[in-house]
Amino acid sequence: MSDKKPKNVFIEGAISSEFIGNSIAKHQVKTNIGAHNIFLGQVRADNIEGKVVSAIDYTAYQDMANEKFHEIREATFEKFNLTCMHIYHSLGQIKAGEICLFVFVSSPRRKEVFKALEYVVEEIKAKAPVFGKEIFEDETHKWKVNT
Amino acid sequence: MSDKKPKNVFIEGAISSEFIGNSIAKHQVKTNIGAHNIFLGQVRADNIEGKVVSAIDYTAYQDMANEKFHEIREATFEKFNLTCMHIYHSLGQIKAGEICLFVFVSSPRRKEVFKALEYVVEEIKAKAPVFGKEIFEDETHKWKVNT
Amino acid sequence: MQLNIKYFGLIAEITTCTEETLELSNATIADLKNVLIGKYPELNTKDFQIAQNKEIVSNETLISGEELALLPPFSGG
Amino acid sequence: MQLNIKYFGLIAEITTCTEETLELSNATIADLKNVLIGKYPELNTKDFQIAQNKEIVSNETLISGEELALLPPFSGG
Repeated sequence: MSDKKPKNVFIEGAISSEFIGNSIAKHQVKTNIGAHNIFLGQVRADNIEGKVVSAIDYTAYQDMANEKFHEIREATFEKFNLTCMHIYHSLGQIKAGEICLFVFVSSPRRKEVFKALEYVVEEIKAKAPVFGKEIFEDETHKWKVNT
Repeated sequence: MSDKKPKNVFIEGAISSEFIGNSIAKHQVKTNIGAHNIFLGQVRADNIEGKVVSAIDYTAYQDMANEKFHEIREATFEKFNLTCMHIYHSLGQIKAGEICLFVFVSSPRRKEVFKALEYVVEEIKAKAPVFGKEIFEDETHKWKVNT
Repeated sequence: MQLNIKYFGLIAEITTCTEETLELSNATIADLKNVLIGKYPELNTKDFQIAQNKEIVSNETLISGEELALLPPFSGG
Repeated sequence: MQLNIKYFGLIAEITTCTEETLELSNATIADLKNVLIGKYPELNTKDFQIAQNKEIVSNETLISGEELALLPPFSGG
């Protein structure tokens, strides 16, 4: 169940819990699924040298990122026995406590979803040209680097 | 953040997508969390020797199961750096496509949640005295065994 | 000594009850199994574990008289 | 040959623009880097990769004239 054209993975603003709930609900007609695994990235109010992060402002090289997300999708369907997969990433200013990344994989069997989800998330972190600017409460900022 | 008394993990009936969405929403005040990982078990309409599963009827040795869930929680907090963890399991008749298990772990960092979630789910499958009776469309049944 | 024994899942189908009391003294789990298989011969063909006080115990364990349960293979989640 | 170059994140802060065109012929990625560091000396102190046609390329790659982009370290998710 992989599609051949890159979709747009980006959402303007935070990913709401209702959006996630609705996405789960849509899978209840797929009665060959036995296991779902969901990763959510949430913006942390990190304390960096005495200043607290109040939000992250996300920008991306969108065309390249959507291609990379598509390649990651295709590679994941090759490697693991998945029924479906969804990826959403926020753009713009996401406040501490809000969700900026939503990755959702489903399979008949649980062993597959654990391996697949970790693979997808690590690939996104490594290969998607997305840039997070940590905004502090005093409105200064620092560019984030994935570790 | 582990509590010392066993909680009741069981919910009568299926776990709704709204319940899951609300549970996610409640974590947005915890701004030290950077990563959530959620496992959902969904009832499969398996075809077993020509008959299709329409539901699973779950029963449990509830007192022992709640103690085991509690021991699993404690061991997981010992092993991994988690901010919080929630486990819910359905009792009663859960139709194909509905959700019967919801495990939710959160941590400042993503590496922890992947390891912790798989550990918790495997421990539940192996140690919780919960019994699933697969009900076929013709109302015959077969007792499920975890693999 | 009076034992309170709980049955679950497939096992409760065989015993046709979910709980009963039995009289048995100075016994091990193996002794209890023999008594139960005598009463319900079909148990002999089934996989099950026994929990005493909510912990799985082995054949050699002495029965202390508290809560006992016959548990078929687990299938949670 | 006219090159269309995009800048992102920290790099766009240094160049103070998100896109510009440059004239450069028969050049490699290394040549482009030299030109850009000449124009924006602060780039010399920063980590970045270059993508051509949405693929990361190395210093030896010949510039084909299509879409180029300077990408600071990724920090998605």
